[in-house]
Amino acid sequence: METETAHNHYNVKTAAFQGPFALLLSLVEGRKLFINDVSLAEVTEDYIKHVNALGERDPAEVSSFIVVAATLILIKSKSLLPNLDLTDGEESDIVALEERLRQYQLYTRLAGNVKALFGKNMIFAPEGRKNDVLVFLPDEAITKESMMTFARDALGRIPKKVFLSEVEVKKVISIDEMIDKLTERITNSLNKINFKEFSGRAVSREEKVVVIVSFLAMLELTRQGIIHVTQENNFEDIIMEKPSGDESWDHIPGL
Amino acid sequence: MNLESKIEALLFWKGEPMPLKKLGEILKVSPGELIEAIASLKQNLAERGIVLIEKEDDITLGTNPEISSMIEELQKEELNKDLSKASLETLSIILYKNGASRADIDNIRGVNSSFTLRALSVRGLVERRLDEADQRRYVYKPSMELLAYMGIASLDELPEYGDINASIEATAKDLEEQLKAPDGSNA
Amino acid sequence: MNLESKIEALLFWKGEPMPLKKLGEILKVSPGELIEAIASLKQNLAERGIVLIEKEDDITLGTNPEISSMIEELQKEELNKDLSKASLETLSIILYKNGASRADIDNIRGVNSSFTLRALSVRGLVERRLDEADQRRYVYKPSMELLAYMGIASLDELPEYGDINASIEATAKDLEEQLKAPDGSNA
Repeated sequence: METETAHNHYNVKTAAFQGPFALLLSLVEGRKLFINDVSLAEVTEDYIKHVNALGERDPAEVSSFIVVAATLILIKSKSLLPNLDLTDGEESDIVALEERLRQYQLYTRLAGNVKALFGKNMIFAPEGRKNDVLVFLPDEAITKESMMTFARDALGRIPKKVFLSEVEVKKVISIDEMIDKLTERITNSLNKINFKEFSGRAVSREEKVVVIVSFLAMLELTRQGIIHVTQENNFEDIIMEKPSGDESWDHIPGL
Repeated sequence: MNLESKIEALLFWKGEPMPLKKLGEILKVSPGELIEAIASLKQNLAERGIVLIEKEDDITLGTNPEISSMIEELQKEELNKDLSKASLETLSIILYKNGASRADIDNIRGVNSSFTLRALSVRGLVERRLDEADQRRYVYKPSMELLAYMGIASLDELPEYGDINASIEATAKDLEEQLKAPDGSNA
Repeated sequence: MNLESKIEALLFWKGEPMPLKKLGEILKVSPGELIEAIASLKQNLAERGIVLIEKEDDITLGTNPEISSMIEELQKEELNKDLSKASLETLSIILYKNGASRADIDNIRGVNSSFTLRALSVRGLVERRLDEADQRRYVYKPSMELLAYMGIASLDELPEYGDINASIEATAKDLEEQLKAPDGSNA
């Protein structure tokens, strides 16, 4: 069961987003937040749900969303687990994501200026003049053979699928790969928590995404004191308890 | 914007003589107001590079006669220049497509062809006409003189005409559809 | 006839953008003299029906944007005023940065922009040129047509252009350093 808010966010049409920044920015701005680690942590779950909903789109396209998702999960994990030590590389990934998102936000705002002016009060060049044609002036380069060659060359230069949507990626990674890596990364740093039960059950990509999202949600709820997490010994299962008389257990997304 | 400037803008845009009556209708002013504004425009343009030329009931803008020899020289130079590769390519598409709209040509070439088409028109190699199928756009056709110069009576005498024509038609259609497709909302 | 009027006449005759270099050669004047005369021409045209559009190396004449709607009604050819979100983003980057490589644009938008760029080139809104700083790559520049569509006579008439340009330079530098940092590759 999902909360009402989460449900609404989930319904944002992911297909409408051309790239990861457009999606992420809409989530941040949708909550009227500024771009910083706090707001990014807040929208991480929604972002991941959207990425998961991308499903069977072009792998290269999905991959660029995943690269951003990986950084978001680090931000989220850090916000929930202040003791989590990030490497220099991870820190700079986070800073770079914030800055690139701010830059993207700037240009989408400026795009509003372009939209406001474009086609409104235009400047016109002189219309073609009819009396321009004075004489017939051919050129020796115009022959039957040269015309054939030029036409063939022009056709040969056209890309096969000109407007096929494609997303820039530096390296293609799959969502499974990302989730496996992150699960390992986060659980390793939390040697107090065993995550076996969660990750062991997950087989398909969808299930693994659910695991990550649920895990993050669990940590969030822990921080908010809504549930109580205990663990008897290292490598044993995490025991999640709900405070008596409270139904919040039912509200953990994905469980 | 005052009436005088509006007249100047319209004449500049039109680039050829306009009847006073027509100007009065477009600008919704009386003949008296129009004549007064034209007189003032003429005076203001007197010492400039662009001058107002009146001929019976028509007016137009032109270049100051003092510079006409320089412009004639440039015109000659421009017309005697070899055609650019862009012009030859554009011409080949117009020939093998048996007339093409600017949008078709632009789509196939991947760049805007308006200046190239103008250069071809000026030299009498192609003719611009309103598209009979769609009056809001122009089609460019090879001129009769061009066919005669190339020594062909009709386009199908061009080498491999059938093959290349079919391929251009298919490509033009394909490109147009891709532009319309949801993912091609890139435009 | 003074230099300013000669420039005006040449631009009127040409009817399309002219490179400053070409103008300097035709008129046999130094770049300094040319630029001074252009500035004076621009000033004298300020309240008139014709405006001077400047863009780096090219200048051209066009109608005053205040009369836009009247001319649009008279024009037969249909104008395409639609721009997708992708196109608007791409144009805003190219305009406010006064030219950008495809890599710059892809990096800012986080998606591949090659199809959007082709569509914009086809419409004549951007121009692809070899980068003067690095001859191995292309930069996409705003075209005269783009300025004309937006009704601005030069880039600095863009809203917020001055402020943005200064801050963009600074941010771009920061970001470049961030991206260069070890392991800071993806984000």
